[in-house]
Formats: sequence, structure tokens, C-alpha cells
Amino acid sequence: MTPLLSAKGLKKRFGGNEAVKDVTFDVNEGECVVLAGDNGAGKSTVIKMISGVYTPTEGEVHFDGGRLTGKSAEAIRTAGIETIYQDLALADNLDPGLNLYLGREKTRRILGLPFLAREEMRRDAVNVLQSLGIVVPDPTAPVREMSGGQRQAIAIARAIHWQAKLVIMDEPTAALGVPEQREVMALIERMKSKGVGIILISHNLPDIFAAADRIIVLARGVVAGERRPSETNDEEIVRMMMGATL
Amino acid sequence: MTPLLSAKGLKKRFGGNEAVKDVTFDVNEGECVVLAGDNGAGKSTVIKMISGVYTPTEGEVHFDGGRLTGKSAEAIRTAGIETIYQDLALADNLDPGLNLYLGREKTRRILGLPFLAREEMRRDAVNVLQSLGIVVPDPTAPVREMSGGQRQAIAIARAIHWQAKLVIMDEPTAALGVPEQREVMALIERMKSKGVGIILISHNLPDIFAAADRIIVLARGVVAGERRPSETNDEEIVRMMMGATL
Amino acid sequence: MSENNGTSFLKSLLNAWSWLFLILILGFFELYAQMETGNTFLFRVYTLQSIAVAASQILLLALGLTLVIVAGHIDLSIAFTTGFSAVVMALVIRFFGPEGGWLIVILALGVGLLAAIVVGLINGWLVAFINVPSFIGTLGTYGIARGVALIVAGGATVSIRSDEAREIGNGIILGFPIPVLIAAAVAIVFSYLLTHTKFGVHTYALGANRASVERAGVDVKKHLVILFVLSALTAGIGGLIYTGRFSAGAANAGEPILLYAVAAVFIGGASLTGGQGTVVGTVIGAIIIAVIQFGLVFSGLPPYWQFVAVGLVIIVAVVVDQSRDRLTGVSS
Amino acid sequence: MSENNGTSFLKSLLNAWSWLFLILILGFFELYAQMETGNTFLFRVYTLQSIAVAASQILLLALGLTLVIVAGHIDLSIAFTTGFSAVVMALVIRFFGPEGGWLIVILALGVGLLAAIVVGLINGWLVAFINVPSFIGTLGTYGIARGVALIVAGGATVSIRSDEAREIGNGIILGFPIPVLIAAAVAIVFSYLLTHTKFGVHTYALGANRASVERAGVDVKKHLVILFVLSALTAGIGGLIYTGRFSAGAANAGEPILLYAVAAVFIGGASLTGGQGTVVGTVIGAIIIAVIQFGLVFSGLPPYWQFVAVGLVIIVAVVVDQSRDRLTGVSS
Amino acid sequence: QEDITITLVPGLTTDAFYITMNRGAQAAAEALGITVDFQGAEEFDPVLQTPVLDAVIARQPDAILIAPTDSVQMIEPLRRAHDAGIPVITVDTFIGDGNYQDGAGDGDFPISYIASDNIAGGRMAARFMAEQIGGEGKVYVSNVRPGISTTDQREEGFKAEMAENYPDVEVLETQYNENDASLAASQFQAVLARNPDIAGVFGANLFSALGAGNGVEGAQKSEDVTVIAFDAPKSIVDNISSGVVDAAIAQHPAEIGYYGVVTAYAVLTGQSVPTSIGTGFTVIDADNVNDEDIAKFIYSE
Ligand SMILES: Nc1ncnc2c1ncn2[C@@H]1O[C@H](COP(=O)(O)OP(=O)(O)OP(=O)(O)O)[C@@H](O)[C@H]1O
Ligand SMILES: Nc1ncnc2c1ncn2[C@@H]1O[C@H](COP(=O)(O)OP(=O)(O)OP(=O)(O)O)[C@@H](O)[C@H]1O
Ligand SMILES: O[C@@H]1[C@@H](O)[C@H](O)OC[C@H]1O
Ligand SMILES: [Mg+2]
Ligand SMILES: [Mg+2]
Repeated sequence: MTPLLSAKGLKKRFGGNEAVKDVTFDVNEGECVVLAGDNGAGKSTVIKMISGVYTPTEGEVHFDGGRLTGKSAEAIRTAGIETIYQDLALADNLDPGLNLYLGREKTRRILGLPFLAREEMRRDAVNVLQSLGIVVPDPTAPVREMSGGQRQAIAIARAIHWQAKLVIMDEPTAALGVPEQREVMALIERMKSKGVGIILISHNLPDIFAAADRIIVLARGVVAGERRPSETNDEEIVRMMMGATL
Repeated sequence: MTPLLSAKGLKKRFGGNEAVKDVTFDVNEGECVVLAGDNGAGKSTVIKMISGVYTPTEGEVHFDGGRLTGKSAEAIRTAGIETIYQDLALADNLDPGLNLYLGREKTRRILGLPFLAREEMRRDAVNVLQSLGIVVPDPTAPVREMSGGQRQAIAIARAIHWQAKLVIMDEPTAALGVPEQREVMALIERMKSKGVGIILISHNLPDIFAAADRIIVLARGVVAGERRPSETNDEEIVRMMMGATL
Repeated sequence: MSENNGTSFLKSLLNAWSWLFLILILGFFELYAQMETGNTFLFRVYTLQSIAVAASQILLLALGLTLVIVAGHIDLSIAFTTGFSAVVMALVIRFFGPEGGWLIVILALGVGLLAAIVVGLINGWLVAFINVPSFIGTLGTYGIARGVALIVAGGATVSIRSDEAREIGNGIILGFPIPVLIAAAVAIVFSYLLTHTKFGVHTYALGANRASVERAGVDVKKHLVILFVLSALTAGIGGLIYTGRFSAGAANAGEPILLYAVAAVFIGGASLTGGQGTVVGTVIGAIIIAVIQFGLVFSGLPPYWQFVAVGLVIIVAVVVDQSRDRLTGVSS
Repeated sequence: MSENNGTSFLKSLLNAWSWLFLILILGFFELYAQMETGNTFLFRVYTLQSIAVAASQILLLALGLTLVIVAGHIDLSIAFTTGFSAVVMALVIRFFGPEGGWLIVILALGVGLLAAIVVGLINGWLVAFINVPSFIGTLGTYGIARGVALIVAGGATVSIRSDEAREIGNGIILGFPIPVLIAAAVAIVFSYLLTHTKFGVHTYALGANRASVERAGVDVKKHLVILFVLSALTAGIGGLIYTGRFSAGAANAGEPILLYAVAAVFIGGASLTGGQGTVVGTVIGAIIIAVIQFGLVFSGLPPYWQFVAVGLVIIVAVVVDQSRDRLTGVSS
Repeated sequence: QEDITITLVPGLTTDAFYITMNRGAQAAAEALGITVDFQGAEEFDPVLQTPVLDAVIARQPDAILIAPTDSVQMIEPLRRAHDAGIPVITVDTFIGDGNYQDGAGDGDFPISYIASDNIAGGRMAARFMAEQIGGEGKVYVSNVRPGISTTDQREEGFKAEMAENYPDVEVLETQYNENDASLAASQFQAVLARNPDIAGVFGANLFSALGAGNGVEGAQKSEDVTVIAFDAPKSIVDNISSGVVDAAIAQHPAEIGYYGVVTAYAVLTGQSVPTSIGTGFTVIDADNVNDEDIAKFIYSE
């Protein structure tokens, strides 16, 4: 079986600083790969090279039989990769419905002209958020006025609402309440069972062990090792994270 | 003993929406009070009314013998309250040193004129961050270029670097790696033992139980209850969080 | 219905404040006129037509600019895109002589618009592909369009004799001057674009957070190019109307109204940092400016005092707008 | 030393690019001059003085503006703050007659600056306390300052006869024209302010994220008022120099320079959204503009082509600046 | 008739020339016991003048005196005044061909044109310049910006006179200064750097002349370079006294304003008036600048 996604020898240099190098890994269909690592290890940088935000300094990414590297963020999203970014990347002046559909807005024709279906998108947003356990008091308000967790839920909703083949999640539960965190973990299970590949970044060890099929540990920009959860334990993972630092 | 801080009947209305009401609680010296609650419960809104970002619609806050309500953020900070905001509130175009000292910059006189002591502030920042377990590759770079956890650590450093009487922390470990989270928990203990009062907001139940002297649960903008950790357990707290929603 | 509760209903109600302000100043001038001269100010077709034509000339620069400013950019070059397209149109008409008829005038309009589009494409290319900040890029094309307009015109103005062109600039249909109808049509199209299409949503998102649209898979470069072309296009239409109104294409046609156009956009609620502003707001802004200019002359205030009064009214227009936020407690 | 490694050293080296561009165009004109006329362009005291004086007139509007733009705002009123303070100075001198001597001239300078400060205070108050967006607020005071200047002048210009005032505008000390010395002094003070003081750090932080400074306990309202006063103050100094140079205070003294001043700030690396820009950059920007204005006339390019050339050079100046980022891979 | 109201619309309101014209108009108004309003735009530009004119028409004055900002472009806007039954008299500038009431051309409807001819003024400047520089050498025109009809005509007259009568005078490219005296000064110095033998500058309006004069002074060339100014506000006259400017071509704006109002009054009271009245020029230079009878030609500012 060819992997759904394979990253080969990824390197990213910012000015004089090599943030990431020699990162190679695969993700299969229905598999959840966790990228673990200490702060500044390079996790977000790696996933941005996959989703098309950064062009790798070296290395390349293949997905679903095609080459991704060099393609635009647009093309990569169309190819079937959705991403939840650590900084959420929301349009703060728009409501949750428009944020959910950003780039793929629903329209309705009136006299042959397309009009945005704002209410419909808003309703969908309310529903998707509800399924994550989140209620927003005023769904017509811009997301600027939402709480930290509400904002994160909107970013999650945006990624899971589409039939993606691979979903990348950069610390998706960091701002979520306890029940919402559980919802997201359950969601990951459901997506896996539908054959969706997942790359999850998390600092929460219980979550990592619960969700991961494989754990790839980054330390100071390089892969420090790869483990299956059944083969390892908290302590070893933490030691690997620190590994290169010592 | 009079409490270090006491909030009485706080209410905040945004447009037509009452985000928070009737919130009353005290914090004593050397005590850590945890504000727990689901997403959107109103936790961040409460602490912003204390730190002076919002003016309460109703209610008032007293601190260390004086009235805080109506004072500027500047005056409240000078009175001895430091805050780590959920959105970090960093100046993205400045380096970690200047962010650490923002509003209280160190200067050095040359020919009688004050000059910013950039290097010194930078060195201090590197040291404080190191004590939190964080290394930034280039301390002269603006914080815009830092990872999520590095940024959060800078916000934490800023609050703990000053001799505050009360430190407010809104989800301070959300983006931190495992060892860094442990550092922050240890730090809270150290501050408590020095008599510093702490208001901690967190969604992490183990952390809440480890740090709290008292847990105040908010649900849908009102206080759903107050417990000492020894009197309660995870489940009850989660039930209280959901309480008002059911 | 569901979205018309709570804040949103309140909001739409409050957005009426700029209308209210406009009505207020109209009322003021009417009262003044009645008391001072015994004549009506407002209820004369002539006055309404004059104000509307002046507003529409400002508006044609301001409409495209609104989109650009909502997206967080600026377009200074419209000051001379207007003149460039006015001159080009006049040259085509002059080339074919006064007997050309409608066919030639339509050709001239087309060529004039093409000239404007070229400027827009250059702006878009500079900003989107070369990453030149829009302020500087469009200041550059401001100079270029100015120079080229003067060069092709062989001087400052190209006068023409064409009844058809004159009709476009001065004709009246059912009481509505043609320039006003054209500006209204463009305003409706742009209002539709900005509030009801994907393109509009992306424009707002672009102004708030470029990364949000980029990562959502929108082709931001293409979007920017279209924005600057639209801006050049409306400025170009302004130039064509100018040539029709004054029977001459003037290279300087747009320059003196640039500042008014920018002011209309900002009075209409836009902000330097982008992400805010509406076409309706800009329309009200342009009308407010045209009304006070007309009203102050009409009221006989000495010219230098008019500068002071215009300044005050502009500030008050926005203060009124601000106080609505304060009244409803939106700010902290 | 520690901060001079890695990026930072590279950065300071690269910031030399705008210098390089300046040197490039100077070199170009020199080469051209040698080939075309056999004369030197650059190595004449007289040329250098002339370019420096022109640059300093632009600079005095641009320096205060730099601070305002770094903080994420804009100040359009300087266009007429300059004229207002020029007129007020001339009126004071005229009032005391040509025999007033230095004492009166110094008094006139003081009163002229006071006039400017009043405009700055109003701007600051509007933006900081009334929350009027700076674009609109200062557009309002633009009109007010203009009207008031014309009213107090009782016309467009107030001519004076004062050898002392003329000395300030035209005197030369050790080869340096006094206006250049004054502009240089202001530039040094502002550069110190922006790079070495708390005030400067807060200005940058304000441009990036107002909440960051507010929550850090900085009195943002006071800070904004100071910024607008500084901006008015430098524009006012520009007006005083103008009155000295031309023996006449003109209400319009600053208006034609506004656009060049804004351009200098942006060529110097500032951005519409704030948080960026330096005094050194603005100085280079102003010199670049003065050099091309001088150089193009010198080169004998026909006037309309000069408009085109100025536009091109402005764009190229920034493209060169952009390509340095691309070369070092700072952007994605 | 006590209640006659006439509106004077200048090319722009912030210019000494028009301010002086208004002074003359007010003097006539006082003498005749009528009212003259002064209303205009901030720049010499048809787009700005048109809305002002529209509002003036709405006030229905008994007559309009106007300095149209473009001979072609202001025809349509002025036709609206004519159609509203308001007599139009143009001052300083004209519309169409400037020959009114002869049944020819588009802009034939104004009653009268009262002005000093700007083209003739330009020619006069050229003659004076040529005399000063001895009939040969390089000169150029320092001008505001292309598109202002009055200043464009002065340049046109200047160049035509030189071409026709002074073949040894070389007129270099015109330099446009945007009404910025500082830029005009630096432009002179650039022209000088290229042409060390430059002999004269014609400043087509106040700021062009002030700037050129300052540039000459800065280069310490006051002895060698002749500066001629068009218009004579006090600042220019002061510069003549101090030797920075050699001569000024003074129009007689107060006369224009005065005759304009008188002509309008005549029309309104049923008298016949000439379709054109020419007012003269006075050359002010160091020789006559202190004369008593020159003082009245100095513009108010
Ligand atoms: N745009 C950028 N420019 C310069 N350096 C950058 C940039 N983005 C990231 N870096 C640096 O690269 C390194 C890796 O950053 P990255 O964001 O990938 O870390 P991370 O593993 O996601 O950490 P965290 O867990 O804190 O989110 C960090 O040291 C960071 O400072
Ligand atoms: N500026 C604002 N304008 C309008 N509504 C707001 C604003 N800030 C917060 N709210 C609303 O008030 C409620 C409480 O928000 P708050 O940020 O206090 O929640 P929180 O308890 O901190 O949640 P989280 O755990 O997600 O951070 C939310 O429903 C939010 O949408
Ligand atoms: O100074 C000029 C004035 O004399 C003329 O008549 O109109 C245009 C002005 O610039
Ligand atoms: Mg990260
Ligand atoms: Mg919160």
C-alpha cells in the first residue's frame, strides 16, 4: 500500500536559522500520526511546508499519487488536505458562518445572479459548532468578539466540515474546555474509521497516546525517533523530546 | 484578614449580550484561585474587568485596600497586578527583551541622556525564558517569528518578572510543551509561598487540582459554585461547568 | 429572520446614523435658505441635480477605491487614471472628427476604459506579484499616468466637439442626469459585489488577515489584480463622464477630487488598516461632501470660512458616528 | 556584541540597500553629466547645497509624520500646519516692523510654533480622546488650519522684510545652509527618540498592536497626543524656514509638499498598517526625492517625461528594497 | 436699485491676483450701492469651479462675474447660468474664442470680457527679458503645472514673442513646480548646473517667481541672471527692491474687478456695454518700484 502522504527530507531555513531539517515520514489512510516535540522543535514549520504556507528549502511532499511541493495553498486544499493552524487564521471581521466557508462560500441564485447564502452558512456553522459542544451567543457577530475556545472551535469546524483525505491539526484542543476536548478526540476516531489520514500536533500526553497510531518526535528541528504508542510510554517520549537538547 | 483582592457583583454586557453577571469572589495572599468553566463561560471577561481592560457594567473590584474599578490599566499594573492574557498581547514587531520590559524599559544614561539598554533587556529575557525551559534561536528577532510556545513563554515571563502582589494567568500553559508546563506549575507554587496571590484560568483538570486552593466554577456567565480541591473531584467540577447549560 | 435579532438588528438600525447626519445637514441648509432668502434649498430639481452630479464625479473615484481600501490597500493612481482615460477618449473622438456619431463615441469609451485597465493591471501586478506596498506602487503609477496622459494629449487638454459625448455628460433622463445614473449603476454593482459575492467576502477577509484568505485557498494575487483593475475602471468611467461633461479630456481631470474621494470612503466608515467600509457608506460620504460644498457656497459663507466649515463638518460627521458606538457600549 | 550576530548583523548590512539605491542614482546622474555636458553633477558645493535644502523642506514635514505613521496613524493636517505657522510668524514680524531685530524674529518663531502646537493638540485630542480615525480627524484640521491661516493672513501670503528672518532661511554656516542644519538637528533628535527611548519603543508597539502597549500600562492617549504635537511641531518648523527663505509666509506653503513627504516616509520603509519605518529611512527617502527632482531637470528630460520618470524611480526604489528580502529568503 | 447682487467667481480664492480683483469689485459695489459676493474654489480647476458655480446659480444673483478656469470646459457649466437668465461676464479669462455676442462659436453668450490679455502679458515679459539680457542667451519658464489656462497663456505669449523677434534667445524646457516655491528654487539650480550660462527665468506666477528668485540668490547669480515675475503681490515687489527679482509684469486686477462690476451694473440697468474691455499692464522694476503712482498696482495679499 502506498502511503497517503509522504514527506521526504524536508528542510526549512529562516534567514540564518535552520528551523527544520531532514524530516521524513509517511501517513497512511485512516492513520493518525502525532508530531510531538518541545516548543520550537519545528512542528508547525513542518506542517506549513505540507499545507503550502511555506515552500521547503529542501525536500518534497507527495500526496495521493501527486507531488505537492511547489503547489499553491489553494491547490493543496483542493487536493484534499485541510489544516487547523496553531494561530487559527480566522478572518476576525467575519461571522462564524463565513469563516467556516471561507474560500468555498455557499451561494444561491436570485434572478440568475449568485448571492451569498449567509443565513444558511451561519446555520451550518451553529450546527457544526454544536456538534463540538460549543454555543456562540450571537452567530451574527464577527469572530473577533468570540472567546478563545469559541474561536478555536470555529477553526476546527472549518477543517472537518469538508470531505478531506488528510486533516492536519496543530494543537487543536489547546484552548478548548474539557467536554470539547473529548469531542475532538472522539471526532478524530470517527475520521480515522472513515479512512481519513490525520496529522496531530499536541503537547498533551494522554491525548497523544489515545489518538496516535504512530508518534514522531521532533527535537530541535530533526526527527528524534518514531514509536508506536504500545511500544513506549510518557517518560520515553518526553526524554526523546529533550534528547537533542541535552 | 482582609482579602488581597475582592470582586463584587461584576457584570459585563456586550451590546445585547450579558457575558458575565453577579460574579463575586476573593483572593487572599499566597492563595491560588482557579477560575474554571466551559468555553465562553466568561472567565477571560472577568479577569479583564479586574486588570482594567474592560470597565464593568456593574460591580466593583477592591485590591490591597483600594478601589480598582475605574482606574486605568496603567494604574492597576502599578498597584501590583500582572496579567497573562489569553491572546498574549505581545508587540509582534519587537524582540523578546523589549516585550518583557514593555512599559518598564531599562535605560542607561550616556552623556546624561537615557538610552534603551536593549542588550541588557535581551539578556534578561533569555534568562527568564531559560528558567521556563525555553530557548529562542535568535533573541534579536521580533516575536512574530517565534513558535506558539515561545510566544506564550514570553507573555508568562513578562508577568512573573515583576514583583507583583497578584498574578492573573489566563490559560498560561495552553501552548507549552510538557516540561515547560511543569515549570509553570512549579513557578505557581513558588509564587504562592512568597505570598503572591494568583488567579489561574485553566481547562486542564490535573493542573487545576494541583494548583488550586479554591476552585470557582463559572457557567454561562454566573458563578455555578465554589469548591476546595480536597472537597471535590473531576467529575463534579465538570458537572458544575455544564450545570447551567443543562 | 434569525439573523435579524440582537446585535444585528440594532446594527442595521444604527448604520442609519450617517443617513441621519446627512438629513441633518440638509435640514440645516433648508432652514437657513428659508429664513435667509425665503427660497427653498432642497426642493428644487436644479439643486438636487447639481449636488447629485458633483457627488457622482467624486463617487466614481471613490467606489473602486472603497474595495481597495477594504482590502487594506490604497490606490493613489486613480487621480490620473481618470485624466488618462479622459484624454484617450477625447483623442479617439478627435481623430475621427465631429461627424463620428455614436459608433465612434462608443469606440472612444471602450478605448478610454482600456487605457484605465492598463493602469489597473500595472498596479495589481506591482502590488500582488512584486510585493510593492500599494501606497508607493500607486504613487509611482500616479506619476506615470500623469506623464503619459500629458504626452499623448500633447498638452493638458484635448477639446472635442461631439454632441453624443456631450449628451453622455450632460443629458438628463426622466429628471436624472446621465452621470448620476451611471454612478448609481456602478454603485449598485459594487454594493452587490462587496456584500453578496464571494469576491466581497474575500475582500473583507483580506483586509482583516491576509493569511486567513490565503490559507483558505483563495488566489490572493489574482484577487488583488482584480481589485486594482476595478478601481482603475471606475476612475476611468469618471474620466469618460468628465470628457462628456466638459467637451474636453483633461489630464488633470481626477487630481483635484482625489482627496475628496478618499475622504468619502473614510467618512463612509472605512479604516486605514482595512477590513471595514461599505459601498453605501461611501455613497453617503460622497453625498455629504457634495452637499456641504454646495450648501456652504449657497449660504454665502466667505470662502476661507468655508474651508474651516468643511473641516468641522467632516470631523463632526465622524464624531457622530463614534458616539453611536459609545451610546450602545460597543467599546470597552 | 552578542546582538550583532546572525540575522541582526545581516539586517543592518541589508538596511544599507536604500543607501545603495541612492548612491546608484547619484552615480547615474554623475555619469550622465560627465558624458553629456563634461561637467560634474555631484562634486559641486552648490549642487549639494541645493539638493540638501530641497530635501530638508520635504524632511521637516516627513519627520514628524514618520512617528505618526510608525504608530499606525496618519497626519494630513501638516499640509496646512506648515502654512499656518509660516503665516503667523510673518504676521508677528510684520506687526513689529522691519526694525525688530533678532528679538522679534525669535518671538515670531515662538509664536509660529505655538500656532502649530495648537493644531497638533487638536489632532491628538480628536484621535486619542474622541476616537476619530486619524485620517478623517486630520483631514478636518487640514481644512481648519487652511481656513484659519488664510483668514489671519487676510489673503494668501504675508510678505515681510527682515534680514534676520532671511538669514534663517538662506544663511550658510561652514558650507551648510541653515535649513539643512535645522532639519538635520530635528532628524537626529527624532532618530534618538524613535530608536533609543521608551517613547520610541511604545510608538513601534502601538503600530503593531495597540492592546500590547495599553495592557503594559502605557498611557496611550497621552502618547498619541504627543505624537501629533511632534508632527505639527516639525511641520511648523518647516513653515518658519519657508517664511525665512522666501521672505513671505504663505498659507499654501506646505500643501504641495505633503505628497512628497508621505512618499519619503514610505520609501523609507514605513507601511500603511504601522509598526514599521525609521527616521534614517525617511531621510534617505527625502534625499532620493530631492535628487531625482534635481537630477531630472539637470538631465534635460522634457517636463512631461519627468513625471513618468519620477513615478518609475519611486517604484524601482521600493522594488530594489523588496528584492533584498527575496534574496535573503525572509519571505516564504 | 438698491438690492442688486452680483457674484464674483474667481479662478481660485487663495491667489493675490483675485483677492485684488475682489478689492476693486468691492470698491465699485460701494460706489454703486450694490452687493458683490465672492465665491470660488481652492484651486484653478474646472471640476472644482463647476460645483461652486452651480451653487452660485442656485442663489440666483442678478449677474455673475467669473474667471472661467478653462475656455472649453466651462462653456457647459456657464450655459446653465445663461439658461437661468443670469447675465454672465467673464473677467481675466474667457470661454470659447473670447469674442462674445458675434453669433459665432459655442461660448458666445457672455455679455463682455474684461481682462488684461495673458498672452500679451507673456509677450511683454519676453520683451523686457530680451532687453535685460542683451537679446541673446538661454532662458526658461518656471510654471505651475500644465493645464492652468492663464499661466499656460503667459508661457505661450513669452515663447511666441521670443521666437518671432529674438532669434538669439534660446528658450529651454519649461519646468513645472506644482506651486511649490521650494521646488522652483531647486529646479532653477538644476537648470543652472546644466547650463552655467543661463541668462534669465520667467516666473509665470507668484510662487514660480519667488522660488526662481530664491534659487538665483542661493547660487549667488543675482548679477548674471534676470528674473521676471508675472503678477505683483507685495512679496514680489519686496524682492524687486532687494534685487532678487528684476521686474514684475503687473496686471491691473483691481481695475478688472472695478470695470467688471460697473459693466454688470450697466447691463442690469439697461445700458449697452462693449463686448470686450482691455485693461493694461505695468512693468515694475528697480527704477520705478519706489514711485508713488506705482504703489496702486501692487496687489493686496
Ligand atoms: N517565520 C519565521 N521566521 C523565523 N523563524 C521562525 C519562523 N517561524 C518559526 N521560526 C522558528 O523556527 C523554530 C520552529 O518553530 P515552530 O513554530 O515550527 O515550532 P513548534 O514546534 O511548532 O513549537 P510550538 O510547540 O511552540 O508551537 C522556532 O525556533 C521559531 O522561532
Ligand atoms: N468583545 C466582545 N464583544 C462581544 N462579545 C464578547 C466579547 N468578548 C467576549 N464576548 C462573549 O462573551 C462570552 C464570554 O467570553 P470569554 O472570553 O470571557 O469566555 P471564556 O470563559 O474566557 O472562554 P474560553 O475558555 O473559550 O477562553 C462569550 O460568549 C463571548 O462570545
Ligand atoms: O497666479 C495666477 C493668477 O495670476 C492667474 O490669473 O490665475 C492662476 C494663478 O495661478
Ligand atoms: Mg507550533
Ligand atoms: Mg478565555
